Amino acid sequence: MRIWAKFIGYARFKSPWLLHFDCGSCNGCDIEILACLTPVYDLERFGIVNVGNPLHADVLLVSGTVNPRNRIVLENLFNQMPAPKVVVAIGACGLSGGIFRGAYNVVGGIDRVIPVDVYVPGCPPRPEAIIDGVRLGLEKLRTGGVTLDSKDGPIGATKENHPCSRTN
Amino acid sequence: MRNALLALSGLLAAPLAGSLLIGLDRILTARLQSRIGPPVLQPIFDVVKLFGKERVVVNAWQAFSAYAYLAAVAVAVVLFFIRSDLLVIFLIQAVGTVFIVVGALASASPFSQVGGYRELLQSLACEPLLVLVIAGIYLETGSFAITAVDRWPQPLMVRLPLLFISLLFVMAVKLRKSPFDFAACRHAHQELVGGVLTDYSGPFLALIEVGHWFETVLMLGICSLFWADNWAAMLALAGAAYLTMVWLDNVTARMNWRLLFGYAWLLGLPLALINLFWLYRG
Amino acid sequence: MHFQRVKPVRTTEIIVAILILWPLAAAILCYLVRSDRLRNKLVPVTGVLLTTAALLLSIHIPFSFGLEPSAEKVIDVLILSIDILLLGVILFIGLRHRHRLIPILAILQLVLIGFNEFYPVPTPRVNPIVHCDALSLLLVLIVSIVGSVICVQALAYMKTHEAHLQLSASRQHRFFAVMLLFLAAMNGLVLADKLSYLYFFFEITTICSYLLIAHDATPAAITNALRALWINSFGGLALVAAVLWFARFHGINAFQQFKADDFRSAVWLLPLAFMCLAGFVKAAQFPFQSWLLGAMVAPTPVSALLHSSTMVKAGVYLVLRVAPFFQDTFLGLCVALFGAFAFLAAAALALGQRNGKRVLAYSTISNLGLMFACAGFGTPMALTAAVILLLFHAVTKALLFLCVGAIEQGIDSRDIEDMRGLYTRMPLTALITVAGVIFMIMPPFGLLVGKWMALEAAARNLAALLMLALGSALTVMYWARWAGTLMSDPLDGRFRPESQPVLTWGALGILSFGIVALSTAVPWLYGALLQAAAGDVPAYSVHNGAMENPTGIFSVFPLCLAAGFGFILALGAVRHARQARIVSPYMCGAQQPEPGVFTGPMNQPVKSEAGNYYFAFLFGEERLTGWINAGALLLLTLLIGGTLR
Amino acid sequence: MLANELIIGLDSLLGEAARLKRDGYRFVTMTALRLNGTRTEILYHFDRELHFRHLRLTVTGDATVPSITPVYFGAFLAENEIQDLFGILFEGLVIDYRRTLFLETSIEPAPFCRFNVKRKAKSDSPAGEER
Amino acid sequence: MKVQTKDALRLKPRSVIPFGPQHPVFPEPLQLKLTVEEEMITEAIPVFGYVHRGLEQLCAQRDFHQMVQVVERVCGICSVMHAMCYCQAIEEIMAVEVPRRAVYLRTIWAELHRLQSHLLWLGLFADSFGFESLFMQFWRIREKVLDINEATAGNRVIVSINVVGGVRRDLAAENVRWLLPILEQVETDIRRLESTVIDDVTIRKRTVGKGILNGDRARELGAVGPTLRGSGVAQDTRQTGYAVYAELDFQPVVETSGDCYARCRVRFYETLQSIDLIRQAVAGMPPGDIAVTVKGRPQGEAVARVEQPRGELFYYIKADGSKNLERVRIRAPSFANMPSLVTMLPGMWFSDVPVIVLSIDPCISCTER
Amino acid sequence: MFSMTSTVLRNLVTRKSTRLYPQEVRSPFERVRGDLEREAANCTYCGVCAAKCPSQCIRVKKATATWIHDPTACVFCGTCVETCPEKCLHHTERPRPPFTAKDATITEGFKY
Repeated sequence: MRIWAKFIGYARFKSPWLLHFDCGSCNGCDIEILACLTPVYDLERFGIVNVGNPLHADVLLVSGTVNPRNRIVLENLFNQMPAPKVVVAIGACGLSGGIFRGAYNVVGGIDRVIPVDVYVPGCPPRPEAIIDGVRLGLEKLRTGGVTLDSKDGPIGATKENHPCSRTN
Repeated sequence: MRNALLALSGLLAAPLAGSLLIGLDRILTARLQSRIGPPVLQPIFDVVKLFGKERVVVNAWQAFSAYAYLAAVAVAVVLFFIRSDLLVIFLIQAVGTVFIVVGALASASPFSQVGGYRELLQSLACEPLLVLVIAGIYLETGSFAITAVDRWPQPLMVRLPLLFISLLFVMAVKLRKSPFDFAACRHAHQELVGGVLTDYSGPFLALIEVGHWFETVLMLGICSLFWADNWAAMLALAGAAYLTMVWLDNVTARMNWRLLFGYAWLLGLPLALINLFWLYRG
Repeated sequence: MHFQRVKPVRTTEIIVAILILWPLAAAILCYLVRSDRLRNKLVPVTGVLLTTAALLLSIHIPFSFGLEPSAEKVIDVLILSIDILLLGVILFIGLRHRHRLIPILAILQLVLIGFNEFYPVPTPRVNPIVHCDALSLLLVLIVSIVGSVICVQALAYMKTHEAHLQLSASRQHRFFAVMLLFLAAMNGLVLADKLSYLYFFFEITTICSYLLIAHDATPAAITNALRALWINSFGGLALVAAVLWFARFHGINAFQQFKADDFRSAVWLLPLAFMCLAGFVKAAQFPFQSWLLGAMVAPTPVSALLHSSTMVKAGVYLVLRVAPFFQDTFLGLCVALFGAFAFLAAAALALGQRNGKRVLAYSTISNLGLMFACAGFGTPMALTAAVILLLFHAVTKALLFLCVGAIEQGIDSRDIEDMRGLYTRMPLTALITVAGVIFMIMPPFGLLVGKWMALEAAARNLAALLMLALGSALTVMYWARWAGTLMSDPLDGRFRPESQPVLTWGALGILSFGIVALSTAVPWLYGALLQAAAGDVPAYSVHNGAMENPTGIFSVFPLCLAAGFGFILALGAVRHARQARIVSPYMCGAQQPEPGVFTGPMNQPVKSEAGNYYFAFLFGEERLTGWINAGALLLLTLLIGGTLR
Repeated sequence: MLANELIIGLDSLLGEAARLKRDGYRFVTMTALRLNGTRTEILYHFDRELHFRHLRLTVTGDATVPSITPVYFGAFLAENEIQDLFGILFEGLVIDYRRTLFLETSIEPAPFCRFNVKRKAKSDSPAGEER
Repeated sequence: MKVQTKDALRLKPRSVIPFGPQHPVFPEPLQLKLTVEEEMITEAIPVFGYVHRGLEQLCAQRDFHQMVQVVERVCGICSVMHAMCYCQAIEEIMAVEVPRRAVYLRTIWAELHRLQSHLLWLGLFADSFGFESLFMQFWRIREKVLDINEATAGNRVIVSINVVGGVRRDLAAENVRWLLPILEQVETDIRRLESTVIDDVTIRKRTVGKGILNGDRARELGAVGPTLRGSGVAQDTRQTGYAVYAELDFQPVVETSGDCYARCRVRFYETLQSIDLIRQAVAGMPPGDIAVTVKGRPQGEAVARVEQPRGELFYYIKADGSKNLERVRIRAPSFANMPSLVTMLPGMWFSDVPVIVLSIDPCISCTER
Repeated sequence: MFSMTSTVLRNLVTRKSTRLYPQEVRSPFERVRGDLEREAANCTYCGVCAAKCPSQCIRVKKATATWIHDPTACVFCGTCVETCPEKCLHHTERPRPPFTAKDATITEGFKY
C-alpha cells in the first residue's frame, strides 16, 4: 500500500494538469502562461497539460487583481477542483493587486479569496519564473502541506486558512 | 483454456499497449510541433494520478457509466483477442459509446450535454461505415469470425482497399483525433471544454482514459486484420494507420459534425459501397 | 422434433378451448357484471389461466386437430355469420361517422364473401382446423403472458386514468371486455389453420382496436379510431382476397395445404403478396403507419397491448407463416427490401420525434420492419433472427409502454423534453425505463442477439445491409438520447422512492426480470422453441452457451455473465460515488449554489438548459413522411407487380 | 475646447446624432466627466475619414439623457458604462444592463461621482433582451 | 440584442449555455450567454465586468508620469500603444516637442508589438478551430519577437519604454544589427506558414463565410482595425500620420469578404507589413536625444489616437493643472468591436463561436480597463 | 491540401526549439529588468523612489533608516532605478524567484 501511495505521489508530481483563470489581469500574465505551453518552453515536458476544466485540474494558476464579480468565479472554480490541489498566484496583481491597488474595483490579491500555495512575482513574470512556480507547487504537492482536503465546504478568505496566518 | 489465456493477455496487454502508444503519440506530436514532449509513460502517470485524486462527482450515475464503458470496451477487446465474431465486437463497443453518452447527458452542464449529442452524431456517422467494413470482411472470408480472417490465404487489403480508407475515417473519429475531435478533445481548447468528459473527475476520468486505451487497441486491431498474414505485417499496418492519424491530427483544423457527416456519408460511405459492390460482383 | 400426433388429442383441445374461449367468456362476464371487485379478480385469474394454458401447450407441440364434420359445419356457419355481422358493424360505423372509405371497404369485403357463398367452388374438406407449431406457440406465449401482464397492470392504470378524466360513470367494464376479447382473438388468430378462421379473428382484432382506440370518446380518439378502422379494413380486404383466391383457384383453405414447390408462378405468388400486404397493414408498415401513430391517443395499456407488443405481431406472424413459400423469389427480395426500408425510415422518423409515445410507435414500426426484412431474406439464420426479435420486442416494448404510461401519469406529459431529469422525480420508473432502453439497444440482451443475426443474415444483400446499418445507428441515437435525458440533472445522490400502484411495480418487475432471464436463456430457448419456430433447418448450433455457426458466433452466456458482473461492479461504483463530494457541473465558474443555475447578464440567475437534438430540418415528420410513404408505395407496387412476372 | 466641437443640449442630441450618421460619421466613443457641483459633461466623439467631430453635452444632477443607441447601436457599451460609473441614466438604451455592466451593485456610490446620486432602479422599463 | 433567426421550429428545444467567464478558448474572462437551438445560436448576450479594475480613476491617485505605467497595464499585449497614445495626448496638452529619434523608437516598438500581437492572435485563432500545431508554430515565431523586446527594452511583454517626453531606452547600433536578421528569420517563418493559413482546406472550411460583417454595417457599428479592414473599409489610424507613420510607406491591408477568413488574412498580411515598417523605421532613424525633460503640469484637454493591433485606440485626457489628471478616458478597439461581435453571432453554429469571437481579437482587459 | 505537412515534417527533423529551462538556463540579455536590489550602503533614504514608484510599493522611513520594497506589488518597471539620485538601486538579471509565503515584515509594512 505504501508503495502504491508513493507511486501516486510520484504520479502527481509527474502529471500536473493546469487550470488557468484570469481573475482580472491585463493579459500579460495569461499570455506568458500560454507561452509556457508552446514549443520554446514546452511545459508538457513535465507532463503539464492545460485542461481548462476545474474538475480535471490539479494546479490552479491565477493571475489578476480580483474584483467582486470574479471572486465568486474564483471561489467556484477552486471548490470544484478535487483535492489535492495547488494554487499558484501569478504576477503582481495576483499577489497583491499590484499597480492597481487602490482602484475602486480591485479586491487585491488572490489570497484574500482562496488559499495560495505559491506566489510568482513579476509583471508579468517571465515563463521561466512560472515554470519555477509550478514546480515549487508540485514540490509542495509531493511533500504534502497543500490544500489536500476541500471537504470542509467552500473556502473563502477566512482567517484560519488565510495563508498569511497559516504559514510563518 | 487457450481462450482464457488469450482473454487474460488481452485484458493486460491492451491497456499497456494503448497507454504506451498514446505516450508515443504525445511525444511524436510534440516533435512535430518542435517540442520535446512528455515522457513515454505520461499516460500512465496521468491515470495513476487521477486514481489518487479526491472523488468528486456531479451525478453518481456517471460512475456507473464510466464503469460500464470500461467494461464494454474491455469485453470487446477480450473478444477480439479470442478471435470472436467481429459484429459482436462492434455491437459491444457501441455499448461503450452509448454509456459515454448517457454519462455525459446525466450531467446538467450544457458542455457535457452538447458533447453527448455530438458523440451520438459521431457514432451515427461512423457506425454504418464500421458495419460495412465488417460486412466486407465477411463477404471476403465468408465468416464474421476473426478466425476466418486468420486463416484467409491472402491479405484482405488486396480486395478491400477502399474499405480500409473508410475504416481510417472511423478510426479518426474513435481515436478522437483532429479533424474529428469535436465531441471530446484531449487538448480541451475547444468550445466544449472537455466535451463528454467535462464532468468526469478523478478516478472516473481515469476509468474512461483506460477505456480509451482499450478502444485504441481495438481500433488498431481491426485495422491490422487487413494484413493478417504475419505479426510483422499486422503491426506495420496498425502502426502506419496510427501514424496517419497522428499526421492528420497535426495538419488539419477541427471540423464540426456537419462536415463529419459530409465526409463520412458522402465520401466514406460511397467508397465502402463501391468496394462492397466489387465483392458482390467478383 | 417430429412428433406425430401421438399425444392425447383431448388435452390439447381443452387447452386451445381455454386459450380462446375463456377470455371470451371472461370478456362477456366483464361487460355484463359491472363490478370493480369482480373485474379485479377476473382479470388476474384470466391472466394466470392463460399463462398456465400457454405453458402447458408448450409440452404438446406440434399438434393439430380437426373437428367432426358436422361440428365444423356448424362453426363454419357461425363464423361466417359473425363475419358478416362484423362487416355490417363496420359498415354501420362508417356510415354513422360519414366516413368515405370504411363503407366502401366493408362492402367490398361483403361482396367478396357473398360472391363466394353464392357461387361456391368445391374445396376439399379441411382437417385440421387448428394447427399449433412452435411459431404459433411462441405467439400464444407472448399474447397470453405479456398480454395478461398488460391487462392486469391496466387495472391500476385505468383507475388513475378515469380519475384523471373525471368521468361520471366508469366505462371500465367495456374497456376490459374488449381487452380480454382481444386476447381471445389473438390466440385464435395464431392457432387457426383454416384461412377463413384466420380472417375471422383478423377482423375481430380490427374491431377491437377500433373500440379501444375510441375508448376515451374524445374527438381525436374517434378520428384516430376511424383511421385505424379503415386502414385495417384495407388489410382485411387484402386478406379476404387472398383467402378467396387460394380457395377458388387452388382449392386451398388452410396453411397445412401449402406446398413450397407450388409457389413459383404469379397465380400462386399474387395471393401470397396480398397476404403479406395484409400483414404489413396490421403491422403498420409504411405507408399504413398512420393508424398506429394515431392509436397513441388511447390509454397506454391499449398502446402497449394492441399496438406494439401483440396486435402488430399478428402481421408479422402472418408473413412469417408464409415466409417459407416465397423464399428465393422476387417477392421475398421485395419483402426484405420493404422491411429494411421501413426499419431505416421509421428509425429516421423516430429521431425527429419528441413525443415519447410516438418514438415508441416508430420504434415498433422500425423493429417490425426488421422482422419483415428477415422474413424476406428467408434463410434459416434470418428466420431465427425474426422470431428472436419477435419475442424480445414484444416483451421489451410492453415494458417501455408501461413505463411511459406511468411517467405520463406522473408528470402529465409525453414530451421527452419534459422527462429531463426524471430520475429526480420518479427515480425507479426512470431507472426501469433506462433499463428498457438498454434492453432495446445493447447486447447481450435478446433484441440485440436478434439484430446481430439479422445483420449477419443481411450481409449478402447490399441494399438491405446499408439500410440496416444506417437504421441501427439511428436507432442507437434516439434511444441513447432518451435514456440520457431521463438521467440528466444535478443530483444530490439521494434516492427518493416514489409511489406507484403495486400492480404497476409488479408488471414492470415481471417484464424486466423476464427480459433478463430470457436473454440469458436465449441458447436454451433456441433449442427448445425458437429453432423450431424459425423453420426446420437449424441455423445455429449451441454449445457452451454460445450460438454458433460458420458465419459467426455470439457467446450469450459468457457475455451475460460479463454484463452481470459489470452491472454489479458499476452499481457498487454508484453506491460508492454517492459518498463522494458532490460538486456543481462545469458552468465555466459561473454556477450558483442552486443546481443548474449560473450567473448570467445583469447578475441574474439563469437556468442552464440543454435541449435534445431532433433535426427537424432533416428528420421531421412533415419533411420525411411524404417521401417515405412514396418510397414504400413504390416498393409495394414492385412487390405486387413483381409477382406477375 | 477640442477642435471641431459643437455644444449641444439634451433636446438637440438625437437630431444631431442622426445628422452625423447621415453624413457618414462613425461613432467613436463617449466620454463622461464630472464637473464641479452636480454638473456632468458628456462628450460624444465621432469620426469621418480620420477627422474627429465632438459633441459636448452638459447635464445637471440626475437628469436622464436620451440614448443614441437607436441611431448608433455601437454606443450601447459606452452608455452602459457611463450608467455604471457616473450614475447617469440613459433613456431608451437598446441593451440596458441596468448598471451592472462593469460593477457589482455592492459598489456604491458610482465611483466617478463626487456627490451621491441615488441608484435609480430602472425596474419599470424592460431590459434590453426583451425588446 | 435579441437577433432572432427564422421562426423557432417546434422541434427545436433551446439550450442555454454559459460560455465563460472561465473557458479554455478565452484567455480572458468574458461571458457569453448563448441560446442555442440544435447548435445554432439564436441569441448571444455578452456579460462584462470580470476584468474591470477601474483604472481610469487611478489618475486621481497617481501623478501623470506614474500613469504611464498604469495605462501600459491596461493590456499586456499592446502596452506600448497604450503608453504611446497616453504620452501623445499629454504631450499635446503640454506642447512638448518629442525628439525625432524617440518618435522613431516608439514606432519601432509599436510595430514590434503589433507583430507579436498578431502572431499571438494567429496562434490563438488556429487554436480556436483546433489546429494545435499551427498554434505552436506561430507562438514559436513570436518568441523571437519577444526576444527582441527583451533584449532592447528589458522585458518581454510589458516593455515600459515610453515616458512623457520620449522613450527610456535607446536602440544601440549593435542591437539594430542583431535585430534585422532575426526579423528576416521571422519573416521567412511567417511566409512558410502562408500556404497553410491562406489555403488550407480545413481552415477555410472553418472560417470562410463565418461571422460575416459587411462594410456598411461594420462602419455603422463602429468597428475598427482589422475587423473594419476585413470588411473592405480601408481605414487605418496610422494614416493620420502620428509618430513617424507619415514618413513611412505603407498601405492599409484590406480584404472585402468581411468574414473570419478575411480578418485572418488582414492580420496575417499585417504581420509582414509590420516587419516592413520596422525595417523602414530602423533605416530612417535619425541620431539624437531620446527624451526631453518635461517640466510643469498639464492643463487642458486633448484627444489622441493610435492604431493598436486590434484597431483604433482613443484617449481623451483632461488636466486641471494639478499633478493628477482630472480625467483619463480610454477607448480601446475591442470596446468598439464588441457591438459587431454581438451582431455576428446569431445564426452561426455553436462550434463557430470561438472562431468568431477570436476573429475580432477581443481584448477584455482593454474593453473593461 | 494539407500544406502544414511540410512544416511539421521539418520540425521533426530539425532541432527542437524548446529551451530545457531548469536544466539549462539561458544567459540573460543585458539590462533585463529582473529583481530589484538595493545597495544599502549608498542609500540616503531620501524617498524619491517611494514617491516616484507608480505601484507605490516602496516605503522609506528616514528616521529609522528602513527601506521596504514589496516584491508582491512591484511591477519591475525600473522607474525607481532611473530616478534614484544615488544610483543605489538596480535590477538583477534574474527574475525574483517564486516563494510560498509572503514575508511577514513586508505584509506588516504594507497594510492595504
